Amino acid sequence: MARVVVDVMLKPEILDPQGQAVQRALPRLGFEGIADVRQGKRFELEVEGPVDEAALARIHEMAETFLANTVIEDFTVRVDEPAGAGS
Amino acid sequence: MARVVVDVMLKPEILDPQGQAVQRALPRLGFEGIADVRQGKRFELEVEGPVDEAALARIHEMAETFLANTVIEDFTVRVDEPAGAGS
Amino acid sequence: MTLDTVKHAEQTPEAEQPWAELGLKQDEYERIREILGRRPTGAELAMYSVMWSEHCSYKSSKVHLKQFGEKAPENDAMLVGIGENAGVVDVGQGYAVTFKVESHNHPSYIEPYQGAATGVGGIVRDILAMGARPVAVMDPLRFGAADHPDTKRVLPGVVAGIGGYGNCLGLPNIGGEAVFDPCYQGNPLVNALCVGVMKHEDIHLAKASGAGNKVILYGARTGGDGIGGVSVLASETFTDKGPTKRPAVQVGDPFQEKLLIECTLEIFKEKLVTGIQDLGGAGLSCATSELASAGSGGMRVELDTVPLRDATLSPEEILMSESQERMCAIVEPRHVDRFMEICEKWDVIATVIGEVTDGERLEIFWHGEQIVDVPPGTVAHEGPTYHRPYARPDWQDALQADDAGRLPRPRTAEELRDQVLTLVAHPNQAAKSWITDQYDRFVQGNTVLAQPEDSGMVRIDEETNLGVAVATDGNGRYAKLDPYTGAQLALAEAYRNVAASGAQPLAVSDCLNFGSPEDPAVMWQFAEATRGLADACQTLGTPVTGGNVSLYNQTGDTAIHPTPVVAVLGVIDDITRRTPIAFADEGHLVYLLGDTREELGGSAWSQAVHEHLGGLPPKVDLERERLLAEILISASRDGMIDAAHDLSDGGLIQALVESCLRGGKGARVVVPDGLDPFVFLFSESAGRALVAVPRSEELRFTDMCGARGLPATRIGVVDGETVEVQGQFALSLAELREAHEGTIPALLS
Amino acid sequence: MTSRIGVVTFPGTLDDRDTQRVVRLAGAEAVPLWHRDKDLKQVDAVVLPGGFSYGDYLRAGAISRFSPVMETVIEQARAGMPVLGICNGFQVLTETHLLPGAMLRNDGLHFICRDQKLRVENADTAWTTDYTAGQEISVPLKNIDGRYVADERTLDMLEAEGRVAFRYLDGNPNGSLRDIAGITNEAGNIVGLMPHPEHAAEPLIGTGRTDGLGFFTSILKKLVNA
Ligand SMILES: Nc1ncnc2c1ncn2[C@@H]1O[C@H](COP(=O)(O)OP(=O)(O)O)[C@@H](O)[C@H]1O
Ligand SMILES: [Mg+2]
Repeated sequence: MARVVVDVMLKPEILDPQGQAVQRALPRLGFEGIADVRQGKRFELEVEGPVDEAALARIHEMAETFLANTVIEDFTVRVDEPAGAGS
Repeated sequence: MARVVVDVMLKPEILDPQGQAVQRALPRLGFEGIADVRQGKRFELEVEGPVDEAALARIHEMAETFLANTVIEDFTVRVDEPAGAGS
Repeated sequence: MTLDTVKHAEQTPEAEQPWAELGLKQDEYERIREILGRRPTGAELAMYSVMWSEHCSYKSSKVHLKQFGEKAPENDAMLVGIGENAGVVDVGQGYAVTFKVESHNHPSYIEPYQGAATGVGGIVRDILAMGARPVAVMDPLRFGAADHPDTKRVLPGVVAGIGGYGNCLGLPNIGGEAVFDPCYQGNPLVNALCVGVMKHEDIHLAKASGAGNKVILYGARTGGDGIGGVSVLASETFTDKGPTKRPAVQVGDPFQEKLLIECTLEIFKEKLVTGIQDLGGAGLSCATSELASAGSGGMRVELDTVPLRDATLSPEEILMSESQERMCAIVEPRHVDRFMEICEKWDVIATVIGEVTDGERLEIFWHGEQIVDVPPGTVAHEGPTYHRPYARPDWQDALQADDAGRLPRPRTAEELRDQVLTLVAHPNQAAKSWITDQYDRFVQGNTVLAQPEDSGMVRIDEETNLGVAVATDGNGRYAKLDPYTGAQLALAEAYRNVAASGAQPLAVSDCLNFGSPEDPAVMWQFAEATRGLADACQTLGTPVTGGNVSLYNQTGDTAIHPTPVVAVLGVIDDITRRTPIAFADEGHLVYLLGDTREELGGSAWSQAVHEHLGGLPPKVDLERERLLAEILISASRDGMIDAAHDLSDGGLIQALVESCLRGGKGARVVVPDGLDPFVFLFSESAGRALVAVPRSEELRFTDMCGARGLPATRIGVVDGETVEVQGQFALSLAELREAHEGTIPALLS
Repeated sequence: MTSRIGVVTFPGTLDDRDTQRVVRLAGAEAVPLWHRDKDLKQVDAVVLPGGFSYGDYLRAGAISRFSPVMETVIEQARAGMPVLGICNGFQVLTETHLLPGAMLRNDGLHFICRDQKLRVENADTAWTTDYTAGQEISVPLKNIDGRYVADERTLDMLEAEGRVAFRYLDGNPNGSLRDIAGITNEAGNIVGLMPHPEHAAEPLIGTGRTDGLGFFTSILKKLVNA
């Protein structure tokens, strides 16, 4: 089964209180040099069948109408590389 | 400024009701063929200065001690490709 | 890129300006030019256009709202009246209470979660700005049909938004309303109320006085929120460069607001401010012009000093931004350091952005150049006033003639029983715990009563047990049938609710939700409703202390039902004497107070069983309401009753079922002689309540009612596991509970 | 000498003043502690109250856990000082790993506010001696991140050592594993739970019950007898 990842982030002009709270905490924890933090959502979808153009188009539509609230959020859709760059 | 992305997902054995709620809603919205959905967090960090080994090591530590709670979550750290695969 | 400075405006009198795109009318634009003796700069145009908008200037409603002041009853309790951020009422023992209800209807339709959340945020800052600690919130809501797909988008989002924001602030949600009707499809109503408490000496006003005093902006950084409109201006003025996308939606940060509350209260405690104003609609334009015009008039602001979230904002946009969680304070220079220390303690960003001057102009500078030079009063208060035409719609007669009394009635006991179940299970009468369980009602540890009680009640003094109670009500169906009476019924019901829980009603706030004022029929509804409310407030002796108007709630030509939402605040000397709605004790006697007539127009029965709206709403008798309230309050104070529940939509049977389910006890009632069982159960005659009287108190209670002339009819007894109407039917509590509590979860999950 | 019980305020803490009130009702002195202060002002015990510290951003309790006051609390708690974490305080305690496991979003995904029945499973902790093991009590539950999770091994250990201090009764409200509402550390001085005993301490207020007062009278007795 293939994995498709949908990343949903607040639009740049929209306030991201979570990201801000995280960023403000970093110096206190001894992590300097992070100019900005934005926090969003990551959806991992396990897709049955082939992930072809048509499947991606459907997932795109799903992201647009459901996974993201396009009033305030942007999203990207991509097929996951088989093995991630490990933690 | 370079962007580093930290993805945080619940460990596979931990129940993810948010992902499940999304998955259950999909057929009702007319989207079939998604076998599983997991929902996690995506952090976009704007890093000042070069993103070298040392910087990545620090971000890795930040993820391990702060951005993720490793009792329940796994994470990955990666440098963002300059231009995303567009929505 | 040329900055449109005052000098530039003087030199280019003929420059084209996008006043129409900003919503101004030709004559309004001319008026601005007349006031200034030149064309406005872009920044000035931005300020006037937003402050003279319907939302901020009340240009269509002002002439009608005046009555609230003109007809205001003498009331010694009123400390601050209409015109400030919120009214303030004396509740004794040196305490003052402030409360207000506001709308956030349109934003909540576009983005339910954030729209509702920022609605709560806005009203809380209004209360805070008066000097009070916010102690509770309430949320009167209206949605489209319960089974409409869009309701499944709007309702959960709105509820999560109100909860997400209010819970995080630590404000108990002690009540509200959730009503469904197809007329609100596309125009949900999200009204939010906040109550705050302070000592008399802590009352603060929005006033900038004392030349040399500093203007401090504190709270969140300013971003491009809610300035969709002005981007026109930015693009006109700076054709080549400049930001493109500006969010119309504001995102709230309740954590920031919680810090703002604690920080501000600490600042108040040390008496560091001479004037204060929250930033809400119209942002800095509103705060600076209102503060300046309420004070001596002069203020100078360096706009570059405003901390920004988005460095690309133009000065016009900064002036109009509706970024949330900000406040503006006027501080004497000697207090500035301490003010900043407190802000630092709470991680709140604070910046001196200007000072009060001894002039009479509001002057705003950008990179050293003057971009605004106006008499602040002309921005804040001298907006246009319209006498919009109004006319009783031609369909009103036909609607009133379509009497609900002619609808088919249940013919058998079996049908009567079925219709009782239909009624209590209808979304409008069903239990709302699916909603209210998402709100924290316990936080602050002072909640005496909360939903589903008749009113929300909080203790305000631990030593003396002094408390306040608030109820909000509004019935758009009644108001549609007769807006004058409908508004009075809303007041009467809220008043009755407060009294039923044992508190003395003191003052009123209201949120008037209507369609387009440009429609003479809607304007007539508005005129009638305000007149009705003002008259009734005068009779009941409860002044309107403030409120809000929301117009243009309509889709195409179809307006919502006129929906005046009325909040009544009451005081109770000793919260241990509060009266709950629960029938909890076997053997206690059930009395019906007041008169039951055949009144079914606009009733819940006519909606639940026949989907009908027509006829006349119930009659209002304000003297009777006042008497009923007196009896309810005395009876609670003297321990003569141990439960009371007001009768409103759904009539007697609805109230009986609610009291029984709440107490977990059944009741046996008999239909009084001369009353038709159907009318007895379903009529919605006003001025009534059910009470539970311990047998030992019966004589004392009936004597009191008799002596004061209030009809009190013994209709039954608290008993058993069923609600039984003798000779008609019996319904088990389990069956009633399933019907009453199952509806909303089934619709929404 | 009256016992001194510290109540910590983080930015976004909500139930600090309520907790102080109940500490006083129980007969102890309530000492406010500020998150930026390492100094615990010689208190005999500490309560981490409920609320949304740092807005619950990132994870509930995740940011507060790194505050200066927590450095001292962690150190003292390890040395045996009684610490009670209520709701957000419990979340902070799991984030610090003073208590095992973690708190996640309720399985129903909503905020839940209701009167919740619990069984006191362990009446020997510093905060529960005024209850009896097996006693059923009702106290308000109000949170959105109340689902307790830990791996099987940890859960088995907690059960075996009697460290499940409270369990939900009459239905699991949030999907907490093994119906766990609260736990304790090995020594019994550190207790964390999601429901709010401080909101069940006065007749007529809140639910009108006083089932939660026992937490505060328990600790008081312990301190007085110490
Ligand atoms: N329906 C109303 N009834 C009484 N007073 C009202 C009503 N609508 C608005 N007001 C009063 O007019 C003043 C301005 O209202 P508003 O612009 O909503 O205040 P704010 O800017 O503080 O939100 C306030 O004092 C408010 O209480
Ligand atoms: Mg205001």
